Amino acid sequence: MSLIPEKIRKDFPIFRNNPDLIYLDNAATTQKPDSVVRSIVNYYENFYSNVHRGVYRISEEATSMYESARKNVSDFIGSGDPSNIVYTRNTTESINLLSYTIGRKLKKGDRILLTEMEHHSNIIPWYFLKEAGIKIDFAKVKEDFTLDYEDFASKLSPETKIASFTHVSNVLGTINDVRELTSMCHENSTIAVVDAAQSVPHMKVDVGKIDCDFLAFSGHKMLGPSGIGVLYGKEDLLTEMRPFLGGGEMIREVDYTNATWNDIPWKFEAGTQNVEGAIGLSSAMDYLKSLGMENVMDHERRLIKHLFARANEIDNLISFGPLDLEKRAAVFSFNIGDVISYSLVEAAIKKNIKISNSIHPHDVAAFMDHKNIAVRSGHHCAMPLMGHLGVAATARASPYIYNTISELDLFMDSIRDCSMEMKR
Amino acid sequence: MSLIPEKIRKDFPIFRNNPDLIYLDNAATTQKPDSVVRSIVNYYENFYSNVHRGVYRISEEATSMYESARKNVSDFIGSGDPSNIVYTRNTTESINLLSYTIGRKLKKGDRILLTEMEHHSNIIPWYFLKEAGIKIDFAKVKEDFTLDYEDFASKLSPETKIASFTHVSNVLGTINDVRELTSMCHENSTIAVVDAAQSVPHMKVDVGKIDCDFLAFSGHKMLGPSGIGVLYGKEDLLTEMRPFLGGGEMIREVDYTNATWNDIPWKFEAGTQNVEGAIGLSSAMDYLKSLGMENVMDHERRLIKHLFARANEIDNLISFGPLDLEKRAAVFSFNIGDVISYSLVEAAIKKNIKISNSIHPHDVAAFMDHKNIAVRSGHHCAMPLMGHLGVAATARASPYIYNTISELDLFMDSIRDCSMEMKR
Amino acid sequence: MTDENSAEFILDHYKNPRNHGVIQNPSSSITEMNPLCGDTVHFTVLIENGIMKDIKFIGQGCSISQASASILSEYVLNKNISDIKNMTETDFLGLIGMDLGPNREKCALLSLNALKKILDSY
Amino acid sequence: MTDENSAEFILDHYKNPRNHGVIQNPSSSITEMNPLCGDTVHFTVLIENGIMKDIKFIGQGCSISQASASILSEYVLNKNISDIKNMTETDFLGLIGMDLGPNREKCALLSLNALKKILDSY
Ligand SMILES: Cc1ncc(COP(=O)(O)O)c(C=O)c1O
Ligand SMILES: Cc1ncc(COP(=O)(O)O)c(C=O)c1O
Repeated sequence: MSLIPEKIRKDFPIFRNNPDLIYLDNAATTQKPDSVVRSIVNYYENFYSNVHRGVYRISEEATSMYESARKNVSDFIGSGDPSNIVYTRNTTESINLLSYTIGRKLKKGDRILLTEMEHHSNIIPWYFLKEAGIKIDFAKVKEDFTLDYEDFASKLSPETKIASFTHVSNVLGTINDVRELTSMCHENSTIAVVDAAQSVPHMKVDVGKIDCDFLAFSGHKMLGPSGIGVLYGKEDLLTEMRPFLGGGEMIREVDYTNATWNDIPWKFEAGTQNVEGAIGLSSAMDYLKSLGMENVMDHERRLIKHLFARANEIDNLISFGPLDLEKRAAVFSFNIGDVISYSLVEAAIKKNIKISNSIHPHDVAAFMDHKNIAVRSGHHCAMPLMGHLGVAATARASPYIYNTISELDLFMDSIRDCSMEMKR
Repeated sequence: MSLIPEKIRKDFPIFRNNPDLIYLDNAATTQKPDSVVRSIVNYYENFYSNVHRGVYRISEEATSMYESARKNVSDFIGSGDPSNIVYTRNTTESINLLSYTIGRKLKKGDRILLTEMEHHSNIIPWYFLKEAGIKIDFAKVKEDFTLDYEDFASKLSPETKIASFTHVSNVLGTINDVRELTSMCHENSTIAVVDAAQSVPHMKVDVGKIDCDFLAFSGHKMLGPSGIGVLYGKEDLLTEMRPFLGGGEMIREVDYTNATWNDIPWKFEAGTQNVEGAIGLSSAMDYLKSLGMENVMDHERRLIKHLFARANEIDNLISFGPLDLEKRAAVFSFNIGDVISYSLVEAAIKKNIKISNSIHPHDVAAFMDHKNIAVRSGHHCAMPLMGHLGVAATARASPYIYNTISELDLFMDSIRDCSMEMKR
Repeated sequence: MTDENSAEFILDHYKNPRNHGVIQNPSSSITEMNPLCGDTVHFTVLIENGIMKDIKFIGQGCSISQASASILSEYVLNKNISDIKNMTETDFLGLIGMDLGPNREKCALLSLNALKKILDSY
Repeated sequence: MTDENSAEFILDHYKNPRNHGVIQNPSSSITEMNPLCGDTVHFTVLIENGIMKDIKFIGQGCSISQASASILSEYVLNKNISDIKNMTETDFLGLIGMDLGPNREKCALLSLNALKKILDSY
């Protein structure tokens, strides 16, 4: 059953209020359907209270909403047991939680393996461990914009205690075979962490099948509110980990000298929780389930295929990412002309080499904004990858369930118009 | 101008939907007025997008909403400069941020001074530092439930690098003279951290006047949404601090070997922000400003005074907290009879001493729930203080702007009824 | 049992606890606490020939936790240890009768968990 | 200047940058980058007797950042250093004319900041 984006749009208040808005920045964050907004408002207007501690009715209702949301999250990613689901603020916090717990247990000389296509959120938390003498390796990205699995394998050294890799690149749209990567890690007794920020919203993800040790994602990228994210972890690992944040709720007993910790997952949820966040996320998952994740993926595949076809018509359009549809999610990074870094510009000018006239992605995005098309421009929090690609920045369009083929046509038309009008 | 709670209630959807709900658990979390709910829904329905990075219109609108909310927060607590305002999830995360930054810089043998009336959120983050050989001291609480300032002074040793104390106790309602405590700290070159979770919602707090180095509070305890909190810090301290969480937004530059940090406050705001949280918090502050914080405080004083008067009528009612109204916020912890800890029960039984018949606070809260009165029971995340008070737990009523004198009368009547019906 | 009847049943056990106290020379004893709310029960038992010959409890906590201890003690007295071991949480909650909701169920189950721990070694 | 006129003015400077290039023996030079978006400008200047005798720039970045560099270079050429130093952000934004919004204002101000840093030592 294929998605009908024209129908889906009707469920989104922002599109009813801005019928002409062509929102193509979904890899950054997504819009919210009525049902998600309503679930949050319902909590505020009828049940708002603290969870876990109140013996009064609305607090018991809130607790059961909060915990059944966790069950829903657990089912959505096939985790088996809700205790394996820790609520965090976002993917970034989930990965930092790991860096501050399993990361801090590493010893000088231990290594962590990442890939060249990681988001800053899956780089910086690990860089923090360099102070402690931990070494960071990066598995290479190949010419065809896919991960170099051989390089990954060869960098899995005996010292590699943790490997953390993205499921889908937020710049290239590359889909990594995380099941394969995890199994390579496990053969090497390496803990496998999956950054699923760009996959859980767009395809069926099953942690049981992937068999990863940890997996992180954000609610706001999948129709849910901001301020809520998830860290999935295998039970034995979560159980033996030290806590991350200290405070109310994560405690069993405290006196003036000592403290003991609560059971998982609450051990990792210090302080007053973002209950509306959990409720909103659960409602977002219900919405996606009603569409069917296979249908979501099919729809996006149709969109990216259409972009590929139209892209061929435009000279001077350079795009980044695998062309094999099986390995490609609906993230379309591109430039008009070669947007090289300043150091290359300088070198060329000094050598009196004429450089091709490119249009800077900010100008592309600003041009598109005048046509009510929202696309992103910049380094997409993946500066190292920008360096690797030899570009200063890119523009990026990332469609989702509510985007239509005709919107993509308008988008492609404005690339062409921009390329004409801004030509130097 | 005194508050008219009957009028204020009309602004709160939960009371329109449950006209009989007597909500007295405001020290845990507070209800949300229409204006706060509307500000969040407006963001979802008209401007939802990422902040700081988009060059398209709704993203620029969202950025300006997010940053002007910060300015509003800054003005609300007199911080002078919005750069000194870091958004966090809640008070708990704010204090953990400090423990993981300034705390990690302490050396073996350094000491941290707390008080006996702290919430777990202002204890456990500091306990984490014990591994590194840091010692924790607790300034005493006196018989009259106020802080022992002399003991505090005497425990400010040359090794005391940080002191962290609550402005208002969430169990006793004690208002501490944080200006005085801060000045004692500064004479000793000790960094002064104020846990303002229970003060910012209830009285005018001015960080300039207090002169503290850091101050933490939560949005959800002051009519705002969950998932948003604040850490105020002095500019030079924030500037020299290492970052806490790593990821997008807090970065200046990254390559495959190094990273440099963004300016404050963004250095501390890794990952996609809780923008709706910031917008909701700002709207909550607008609501409180429209009432006037002096009027809020006067109102609460009237309420606690009324509770004092009625409390005298009930035999067997034991309450905890200073009776001096100048030193007391509207938090009313109480028990019916002496709810002693199990170890005392055991000792008494073994010695065949008859113990007075008390009613457990959970039973009190459950009894009240049947009358639609929401009060809390338990240790209120202050187990060490419970031990100090020699109680297993207490019940607690904490009124706010929407609570009326007649609600407190019904509450007092049910204490009396409970005491009769549950008598053994 | 209607909810009202069972509320009275619980209140009765709370106000007039059966088997309250401590056995002097018990076969086993246990103190079990629910750390989140502080409810505590202490059981002493006398087991002879696979039979619960005597059982007493003391404790501190809410009415549900203390009444449940009383109800449990009365129910298991003179029963076969193997039968007691077979008792499930649902069985015990059925015995109590009232629908307690998730938070207070924990209070009720404290006693059963304590007793099961004792019986693990029988 | 209307917004439309100033948009054309900027586009003209972007497409036909004035003073583009590098001075061979400059009095001073500077490379300034906005790390958040990567926009970069490189100025070389020739200062004689307190006068901006020559100025050239190269760079990489969005049209606003590059056009601003061109507009600035044209404006300051042959002016007194002390007058250039007195130029405020508001003055310069006025020169550009268009209301840019907070994010893109930073792109425009990159050149001014770079030039001010050079002139600090004069
Ligand atoms: C004094 C005090 N400090 C800290 C906290 C923790 O606040 P939060 O749970 O919002 O982090 C609370 C409230 O629970 C409190 O009352
Ligand atoms: C691949 C990837 N990882 C991590 C993140 C960080 O997500 P968040 O900002 O929600 O923490 C993002 C999105 O920004 C992403 O695309």
